[in-house]
Amino acid sequence: MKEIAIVGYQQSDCVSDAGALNEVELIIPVLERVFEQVGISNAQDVDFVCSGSCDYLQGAAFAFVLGVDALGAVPPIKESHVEMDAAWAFYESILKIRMGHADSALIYGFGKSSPGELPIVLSQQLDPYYLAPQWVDTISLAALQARLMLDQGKITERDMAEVVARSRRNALNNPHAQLKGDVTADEVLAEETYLSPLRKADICPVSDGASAAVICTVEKAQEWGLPYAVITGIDHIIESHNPGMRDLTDSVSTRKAAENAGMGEGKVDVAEFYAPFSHQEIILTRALGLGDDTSINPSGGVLAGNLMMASGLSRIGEVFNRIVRGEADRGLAHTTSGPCLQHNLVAILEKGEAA
Amino acid sequence: MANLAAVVGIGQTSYTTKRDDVSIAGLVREAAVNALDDAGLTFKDIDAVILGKAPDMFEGVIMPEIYLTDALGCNGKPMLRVHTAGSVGGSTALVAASHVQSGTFKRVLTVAFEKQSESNAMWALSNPQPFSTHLNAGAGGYFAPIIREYIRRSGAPDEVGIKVAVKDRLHGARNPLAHLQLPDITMEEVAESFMLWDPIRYLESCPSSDGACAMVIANEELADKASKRPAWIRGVAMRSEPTMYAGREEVNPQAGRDCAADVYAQAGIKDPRQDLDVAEVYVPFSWYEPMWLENLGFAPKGEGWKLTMEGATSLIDGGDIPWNPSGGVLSSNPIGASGMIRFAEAARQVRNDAGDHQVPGAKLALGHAYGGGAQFYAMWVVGSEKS
Amino acid sequence: MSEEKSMSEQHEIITGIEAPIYLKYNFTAGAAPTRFLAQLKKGKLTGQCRAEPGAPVYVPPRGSCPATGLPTEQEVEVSDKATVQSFTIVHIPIPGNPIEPPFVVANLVADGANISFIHLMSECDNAEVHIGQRVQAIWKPEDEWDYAMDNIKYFKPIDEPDVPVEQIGKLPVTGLEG
Amino acid sequence: MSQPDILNQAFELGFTYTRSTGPVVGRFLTELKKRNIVGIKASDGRVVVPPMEYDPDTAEALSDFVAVGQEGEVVSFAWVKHPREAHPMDKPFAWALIKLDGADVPMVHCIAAKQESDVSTGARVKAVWADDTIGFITDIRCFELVKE
Repeated sequence: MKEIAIVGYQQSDCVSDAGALNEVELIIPVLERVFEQVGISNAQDVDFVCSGSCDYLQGAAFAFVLGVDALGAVPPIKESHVEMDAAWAFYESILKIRMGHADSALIYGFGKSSPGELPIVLSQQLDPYYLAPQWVDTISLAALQARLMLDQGKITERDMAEVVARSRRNALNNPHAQLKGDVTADEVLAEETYLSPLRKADICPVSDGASAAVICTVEKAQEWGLPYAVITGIDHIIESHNPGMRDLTDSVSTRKAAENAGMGEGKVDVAEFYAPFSHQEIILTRALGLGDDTSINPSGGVLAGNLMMASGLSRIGEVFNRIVRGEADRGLAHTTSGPCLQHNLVAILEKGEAA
Repeated sequence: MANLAAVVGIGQTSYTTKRDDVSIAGLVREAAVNALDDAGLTFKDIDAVILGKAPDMFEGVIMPEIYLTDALGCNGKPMLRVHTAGSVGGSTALVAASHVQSGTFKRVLTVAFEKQSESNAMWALSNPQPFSTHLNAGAGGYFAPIIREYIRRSGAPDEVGIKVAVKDRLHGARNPLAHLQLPDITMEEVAESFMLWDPIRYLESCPSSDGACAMVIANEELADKASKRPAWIRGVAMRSEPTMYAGREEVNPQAGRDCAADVYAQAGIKDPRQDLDVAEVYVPFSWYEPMWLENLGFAPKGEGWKLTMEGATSLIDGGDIPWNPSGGVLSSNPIGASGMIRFAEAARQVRNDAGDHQVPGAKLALGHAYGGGAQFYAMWVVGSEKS
Repeated sequence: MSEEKSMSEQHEIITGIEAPIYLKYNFTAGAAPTRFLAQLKKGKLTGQCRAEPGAPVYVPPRGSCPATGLPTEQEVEVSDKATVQSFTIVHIPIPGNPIEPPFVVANLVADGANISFIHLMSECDNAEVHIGQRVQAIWKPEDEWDYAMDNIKYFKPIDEPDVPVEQIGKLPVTGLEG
Repeated sequence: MSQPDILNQAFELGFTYTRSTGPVVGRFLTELKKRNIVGIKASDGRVVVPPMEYDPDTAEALSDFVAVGQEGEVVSFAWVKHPREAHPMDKPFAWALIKLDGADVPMVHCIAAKQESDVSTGARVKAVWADDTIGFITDIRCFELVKE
């Protein structure tokens, strides 16, 4: 099978409100930078384009159609879209390269979540007969999950606060982060609970923005003369929708996807998890058995800024950045979708051989 | 090159205004189980599920793959959700095929659906947003001016649209799954039907349907062992262009022409009318048959309507290149599934499994879908042989 | 179980539900549309294009030149005279819109613009509307102008020669004669 | 280029969807209307409430309904200090995973309680019915704590 590499990654700042910018205006600056990074003009210079977005974030059907206006798609291009995080657009693009119908691909994701009430909007992705009509929001479901872990003695509130404090500190080095600061676990614990047992700090912020990546075959990366990270494995698995049928304190699907992606074949220097709630980072770290020799969410993770529909791609991008900067040889990127970590994707990236 | 892959199972629901006997899960499940039964398989034999549908607003369920996991036997497996507007059913089939053609999976299930009766497509498609004019009266309002321009350019007579409307409904009357069953429809009846968006009449438009379509796609090794004849995937292509740009050719969009050229090259097709035996093409308004006949290279520019009038596209008239023997989108339109139905019906033809609407001896077939403002295209060519 | 009871139980079986889903959003017009709408509030129809000579002019602008994917940073005033590129006569009501059918919705290209927008035509014989026809905006009274394309009530035919089809979408801001 | 003004306008995206339920969901809602709660037996024998149409593990269609109690035990809860407009209560309340008597799998519903400290994992709760039951999940208006 062809070796596939990432050669470019860019994202916008995570902002709580992108103001006047519409979808295409959010995307254009990010694409301009990723094209410049890779040394191409526009989407004409790659073989395939795939994007991820969700109509309901901004409340307009076919929100993704506007995205095409940012690509330079004249003459027409090979293009597709998933109504999922762009990490799944990344996955689809890999299949396209593996099947030999592309040597390179542009992937982008975008979301403007600020116009709506995101946790309530997302309640409508639940079972439409039993759960959605109750308007159970995503934060409340995560709080149920956190309480299960606390009650079973699997975590303490301090463990959660420490995740938050580390995220804020790590985010100090992330120019795109929305929430950052030199915060201690004690300071987090001093806050009152918001949706008990969660504190506001345990919950990712709502962010507007976009991210984009370029992937290609290793031969192409070498031809372009670009630093790259090889995608040595990728897999994703969904679990039952019924939260009562799952062990919410573990993430079986993340573990299995990581195994299938070949995580165990080497040391993991860095892991970027899509954990919108502090306790979920602990679930994921434990599900994969990662220890002190792995740097977890050095970007601050999504607790520092959550570009819905682009954050999963951002996790991959953050691992890529660290590998090409020489800070890591091998890393793991994780993406989630659905309530309480229902659907999980894991990609393994490794430093490429010098051309 | 891509690995060989083939359709080894096809399942559909019947199409109707309102499937009030099933939940959304029940509807999707019915098509999936029918496809598995057709392939002689169970959910255990499936490695991944690829789901497609048009906007989430039609059912008001955001990212429905999350809730449909259990109905599709997908707990513990990969699930992918595709959305490319009206072309989504076709695009979903292509993404599903890529799972196998990439060598990553051996056998996948793909499903596309729409339960339009849960809402109102007109509402969902033209929900007014602030600061914009609210004049886009659904898809018909968008496409009618483009059709008018086609009529002006080609000089085609008024009867062309009427003839397609009759032909596809007579085809649909041979397909027990089709939503509209109008075996006695006449040219007069269509001509006298209510004008909706001039020049589009009521009977020249597609219905609004509930329904789902599913396929099992397998790799060469498993397809060789399949219980029924496989439909080998001989070419796959997709193209997109922006909805509106200065100088865009809206009547005969370049994205459609390029997509067709790509899929024909893969399948070794030089003259589509000669080389293909049948085509299932996304025709939601009757005038899109002559327009797509030209766009897809079955007729020279400005002459697509002549094929229609000659009966070349009619199965019943014994035409040389039947279009939409299943009755097409004009007979059944569960939007998110409509593209996949085209792809699946093309596969049924080359499996020689299309019942009363079988084109005798069909060996090579085109499946086509388009979406948005006719800027998204998905196509495949399937054959009874591997090459 | 008596027959009567089973009948009444049958009657009570739930087969459907109503699920109201109403979500509130604070919609924000894009930056490019905002500039366009701000000019409309002043009674001016503008387009936007890339800052390069001969770049196509988009009305309404949405933020990019879709063909190239580049931002449309330059603003240009276009005429409120336009040409019918195509049209439809709508015979069914538009959800949420008070206009009574039948009415003409036309794809119109303003002089100086290179792409059509859709708007209403009125003060015309529906049967006489045709491709290439010349029309001009009828504006609402100035005190009703808002950030909206609806400041133009509709377009009505004017007494100018038809535009040859090849030239539709290519006229300068001064029109056919200019 | 100067930063343009921001043009905002509130709008509501909404529709009243008419959902058909199919036999399994329909049976559950029919029983709710009669103020009964039923679950369904999964392939491994566990009783699931509300009844799932398809088994998550075997993908089998399920049909073996089981009546369950109207009281149960709190498996987990989340205390909502600041209810949202869409939420079922306008005073602070709890979302909970509740395992009803006779069920093996907990369901998500809400608990009415005065304060967070009144609710605890393991607490007993019972269903409170809406004044008019219509065959909808909110026929169970909420659960309330059972006084020991």
